[in-house]
Amino acid sequence: MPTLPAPEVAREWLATMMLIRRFEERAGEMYARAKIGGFLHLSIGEEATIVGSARALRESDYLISTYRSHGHALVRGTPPESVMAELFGRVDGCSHGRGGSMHMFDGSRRFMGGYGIVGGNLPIAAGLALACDYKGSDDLTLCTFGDGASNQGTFGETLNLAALWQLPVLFMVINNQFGMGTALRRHSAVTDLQRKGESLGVPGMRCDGMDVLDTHGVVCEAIRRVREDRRPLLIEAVTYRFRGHSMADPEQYRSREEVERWQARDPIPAFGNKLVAEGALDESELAQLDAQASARVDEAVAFAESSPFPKPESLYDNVYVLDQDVPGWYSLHTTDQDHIPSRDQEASQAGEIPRQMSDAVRLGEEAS
Amino acid sequence: MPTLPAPEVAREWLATMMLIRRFEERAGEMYARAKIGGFLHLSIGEEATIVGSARALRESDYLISTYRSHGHALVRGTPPESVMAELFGRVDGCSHGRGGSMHMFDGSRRFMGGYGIVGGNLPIAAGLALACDYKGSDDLTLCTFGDGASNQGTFGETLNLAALWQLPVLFMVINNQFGMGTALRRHSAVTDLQRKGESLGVPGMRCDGMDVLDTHGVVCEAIRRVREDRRPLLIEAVTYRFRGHSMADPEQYRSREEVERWQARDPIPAFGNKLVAEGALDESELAQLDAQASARVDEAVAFAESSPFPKPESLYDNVYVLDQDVPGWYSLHTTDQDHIPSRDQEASQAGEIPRQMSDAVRLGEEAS
Amino acid sequence: MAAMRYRDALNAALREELQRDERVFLMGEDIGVFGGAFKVTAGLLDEFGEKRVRDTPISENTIVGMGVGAAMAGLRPVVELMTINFSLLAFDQIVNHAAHIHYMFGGQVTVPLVLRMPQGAGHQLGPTHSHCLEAMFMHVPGLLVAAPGTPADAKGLLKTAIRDENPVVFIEHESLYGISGEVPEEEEALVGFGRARVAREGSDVTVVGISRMARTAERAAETLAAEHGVHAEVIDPRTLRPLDLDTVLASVASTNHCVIVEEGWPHGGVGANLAALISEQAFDDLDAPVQRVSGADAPMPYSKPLEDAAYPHEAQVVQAALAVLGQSQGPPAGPGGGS
Amino acid sequence: MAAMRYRDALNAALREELQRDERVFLMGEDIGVFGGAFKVTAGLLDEFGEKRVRDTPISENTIVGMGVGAAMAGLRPVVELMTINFSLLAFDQIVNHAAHIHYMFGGQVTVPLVLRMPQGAGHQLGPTHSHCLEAMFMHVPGLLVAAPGTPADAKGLLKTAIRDENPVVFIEHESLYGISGEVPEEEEALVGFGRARVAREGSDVTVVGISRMARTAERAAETLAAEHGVHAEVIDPRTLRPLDLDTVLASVASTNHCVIVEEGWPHGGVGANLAALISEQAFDDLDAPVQRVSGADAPMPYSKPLEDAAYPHEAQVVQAALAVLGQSQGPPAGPGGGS
Ligand SMILES: Cc1ncc(C[n+]2csc(CCOP(=O)(O)OP(=O)(O)O)c2C)c(N)n1
Ligand SMILES: Cc1ncc(C[n+]2csc(CCOP(=O)(O)OP(=O)(O)O)c2C)c(N)n1
Ligand SMILES: [Mg+2]
Ligand SMILES: [Mg+2]
Repeated sequence: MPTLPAPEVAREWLATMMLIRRFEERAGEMYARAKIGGFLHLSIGEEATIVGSARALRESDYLISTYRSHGHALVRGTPPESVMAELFGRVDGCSHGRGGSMHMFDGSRRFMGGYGIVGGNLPIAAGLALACDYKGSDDLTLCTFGDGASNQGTFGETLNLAALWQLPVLFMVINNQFGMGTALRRHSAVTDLQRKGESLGVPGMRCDGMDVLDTHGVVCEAIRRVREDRRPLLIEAVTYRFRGHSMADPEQYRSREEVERWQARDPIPAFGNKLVAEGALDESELAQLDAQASARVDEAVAFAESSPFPKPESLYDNVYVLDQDVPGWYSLHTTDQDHIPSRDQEASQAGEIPRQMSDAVRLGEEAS
Repeated sequence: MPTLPAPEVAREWLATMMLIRRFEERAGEMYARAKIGGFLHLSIGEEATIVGSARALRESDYLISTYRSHGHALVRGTPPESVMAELFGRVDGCSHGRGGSMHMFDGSRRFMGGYGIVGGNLPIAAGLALACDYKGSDDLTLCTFGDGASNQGTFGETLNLAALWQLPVLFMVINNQFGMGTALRRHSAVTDLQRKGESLGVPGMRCDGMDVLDTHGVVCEAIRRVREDRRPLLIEAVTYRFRGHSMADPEQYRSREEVERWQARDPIPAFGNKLVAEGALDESELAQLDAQASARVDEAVAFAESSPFPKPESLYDNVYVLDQDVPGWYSLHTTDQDHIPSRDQEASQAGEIPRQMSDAVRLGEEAS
Repeated sequence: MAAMRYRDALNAALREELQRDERVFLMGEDIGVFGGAFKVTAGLLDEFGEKRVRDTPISENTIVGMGVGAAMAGLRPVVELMTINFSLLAFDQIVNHAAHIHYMFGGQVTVPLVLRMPQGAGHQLGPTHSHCLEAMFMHVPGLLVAAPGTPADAKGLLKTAIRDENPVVFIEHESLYGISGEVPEEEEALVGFGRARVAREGSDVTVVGISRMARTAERAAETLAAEHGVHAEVIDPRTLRPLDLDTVLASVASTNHCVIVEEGWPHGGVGANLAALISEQAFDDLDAPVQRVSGADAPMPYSKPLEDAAYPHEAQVVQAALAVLGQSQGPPAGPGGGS
Repeated sequence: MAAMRYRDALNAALREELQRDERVFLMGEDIGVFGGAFKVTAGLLDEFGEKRVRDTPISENTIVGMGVGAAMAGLRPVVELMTINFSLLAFDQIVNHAAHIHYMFGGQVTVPLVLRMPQGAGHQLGPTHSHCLEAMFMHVPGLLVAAPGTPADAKGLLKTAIRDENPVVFIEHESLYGISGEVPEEEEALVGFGRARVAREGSDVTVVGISRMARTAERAAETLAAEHGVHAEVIDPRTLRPLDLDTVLASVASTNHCVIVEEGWPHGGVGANLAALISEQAFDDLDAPVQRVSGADAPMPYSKPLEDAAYPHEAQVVQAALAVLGQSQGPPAGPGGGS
């Protein structure tokens, strides 16, 4: 039974979990109001896995996650404004509106991104860890992914390589019981996921992903081992996603009772009540923290609303890092003569479109 | 200690190992004389893994292998003539000269092919096993691959799926100590390969791949279990490749002494001597069997030499199963107007080549 | 004929072929209990059971490879990749295996495998989830490639694909699933491969539209007729392999002008390929270069106005048609600009 | 200048960049102890040690992905895929990750990753081992694609690639490794991207050759001059992204005829893309349609006579040039037929 951290630390954990919860609830509402498009994968129910693990990191450690990663950006300190603006597709979004919900990023805080491809972040995590090692730092990388992702080829490949090269990476499988609508036992032959790396050379541990304290304790111990031994470990965090997989999910693959059983273990009230019980917080503070979280989310929404959409003419920005010295064209434009004002006057000539394609799309004439 | 099979069975095993050995030695010579092109991967030293395992199969079971599979064709009964003709790139080759050394095939004997892509055959093996199950037969699939292949994504993916769906497939990793020039401990974090499937839900066994008797015994037991329980198993066959990876390999990654140590355990004399010692065979029969193998290989070479090369105009045969009823073209021809005699007279016109490309390449005008 | 949504037409095709042929079965991520990410397989698990409708783990390369193996052993697997974006994980099994096995084994074995996958942008799914990859699949000999643009074609082509002996990459479009159209009711109303659909006749300009863009082209043709007196002939090739170039060439021979509309990337896209073929074959017929309208040569951005600017809309097609006819009227109206 | 083989020129480029920049390191299958399947990395492990020259397991998708991650963290990985054929296993990391990360994260991070891989037929390696896939890589925005045809370009472009901030797919050719050519001796003799090489000047016909086919085109040009009095201008684009179309267009403007030679598949190939661009841009300059000479639209067969018939040789290029000029002299001599 891990002991409680100092009250101000515990309070910060709770406040962050609340912020993530309120943020995502609001995001869900904004999605319903069509302020947010695309897919929206919420981590509601999984906040303890996020806060418990990320708070075991140093600032210089890397964190990398999946398409379900609003909370990962928030826990690393990315302002809610900037995460919400990303969901709204605005220029002030943390990926400048290019990535959306699935592709959050904040390199300045070493949150190395959310990734839309299941299993796609594992090799990248190993590459980050390799860089830590290569540079002679004692930083490490925490890589989270889902139970479903453990069936991807990259899982076996990356765990083997990380073990072989003794890379400082902590793999953390967020076992929320389902890959989309497919229950764990219907997608993975071995359901004791902490063991799934053993025959690949990566020992496992397990934590209660509904308990931020337990998660933090186990992750701390794992991180100590990874950092000192500079070898990978795999942690299974047992948790549950309270909401549908994404926003449109009739959830026919599970029963209401099952969801309620897990909701009874909601990590936020559980931790809040424990803090009250232990005298680290009183009831009124609890409500106050929650109100602060909601207020912060209000600000985030207001900010996102007021942030402008990216200009259409910025469409080609950052496709490439452009070298002013290169004469050939990088991109071929067929649909956007507007972005090439100098060519507008020729628009009435037959052959205009193809001509734009290579002619007009020189470096420096646009995009840069 | 498995007991010897009936003498005529033992003799057939020995004869087949000898045939494979002599066949491949000769193939090596033919390669040096440029009768054979491309890559040539020999299994010399690994014959016991081939014969010991394949002889545990029924005729209706599937066998699928890698680019190192001359022996797998031979053991299933594909005539040496037809394997050698494939190496020579002739029409009578078992893949009609299209596949070469890496892509042998004999569907009529349920040898479902050699595959040039490391790890590529594993999912296909699972698909074959699925078909066995689907059809309600009690056939199974034996899938061989190398130690290096166990690091491919398909390994983890396929083992999980096979375990989850309880597919009748026996995975057999031919641990010849190297993936190309990379020693086992330099490419796999777990070197006890029989264990490498455990955390994917596939239990393992090990056999001495230098001992045909042991290999056969272990594979028989595994096959019994796979067939009855209809669940996958993984066997590690510990063996050694006496020759270079392919034909051009300076073998700087291992010492002469290491090779000699393993050669001292050469599975063919080892088994031959055992048969003599046990009185199942006498010395002269040993020499006779070997002479028969060589004679058979002579015939194979003579046959291959006399078999014609495929005609250039057959280049497009079997790209598609053509449907006479389809008016659009399947293939675009840019380099072979010879194949379209009716167009020759137009060859002097500018625009001829592109015109051929779609015009002339109708179904039925060629290819079929 | 009955009005049917594209999604339901596909569902009907699957159901009918499952009923018709015991060897047909479906595999894919969340196609069973979940009913399919886009509900194309809804109801089929209940009707046909777990043997015929199989939920898989998330293992794209292996799912496709299992389909290859099962097809080689005489079954007729229909594998769903949840979206085309994930097919990139399965390229080895698709190209090195599915496409090549029949050839490399000298014709001894066939791979009658159908790989269904939806593509396309328009739902703000961002860079990793909005690809149109038909050009990559079309490039590979050994594969057939279908890209139905209507419910009738969705049904008719899918049934043909399932019965074909070759591996077929069957490209659906996420934005078409909800659209309705007339679908023949007879079970055997197949749509053959290699026959283009002339969606609309016209004599002024030939507009070729691929996948969803056939529809965009049709709408543009209406506007061209109504507002500009321009009569566009709209052609949907329906399959990119085999390709019915003759229908396109015949049209160009009479219109002398051609616009190709695709949603994918332009550099080495389907449009470039068709433009090359048309320029080669109809060199003397063309009064102006073939015009291409394509998706932007960029990853697909999430933000709505950017996404809108990154794939073609009617306005760009109208503009392109007018431009190729020398009737262009200045910069177009569409968001993110012109043709 | 010094005579150097293509393989050695690449080796020199790697050595120099490893020396110059601590952040540069190499990863790949058998590049260290084994010295590289094609010996391009020979000697580098001994010189730079295991930190800088890393043998990997056979895990293509993950090796590339680790390169992506390491590049994001500020290193400059040069990943070797043993051959281009195996890149099909890594398409997800190449397309969905390497190519898109800079864009999808709004430009906050770069992926200065080089993916080296040799392609090509000619060694009887059969269907799974003979691909030319430049068309697929060229199609993907976010990637740069280089395909050097000479030792000097091999060295100069590889050095540029390693210093570039973008992910570069660097396509070598198995049949070029052994050829020699003059290579500048100065370390800083880089070859910039987006500048075509005019391999030979001429006024009658423009012949564009890609990768190894630049050499084939050069040889054909010699024959055309010597035997037919035809002066071909031979252009090697060197990089397919960025693409120096101007040099090609300028040439076509003076020759009015164009042949494109590529080894890859034709349907949606590099040739189709260039033919489309040229037909669009130089519509009025062309006296005849652009001629394409390409690899056969088939998997690559193993048998020598079939393989020979399946990719272009000088004879076909000569024939194509004569055909486009209206001087064709009946069926060509080359094995497997025509121009
Ligand atoms: C390669 C790939 N295949 C399929 C998908 C579609 N998809 C998105 S999330 C998901 C389920 C993943 O489950 P899990 O790894 O357990 O993570 P969770 O969603 O539960 O957090 C699937 C199949 C995808 N994004 N990428
Ligand atoms: C996907 C892929 N990557 C790399 C190669 C090149 N290659 C051919 S064989 C081989 C080594 C394979 O080792 P192993 O699996 O142990 O089999 P062995 O050759 O020892 O029989 C490699 C790297 C390949 N053919 N396919
Ligand atoms: Mg999950
Ligand atoms: Mg091996």
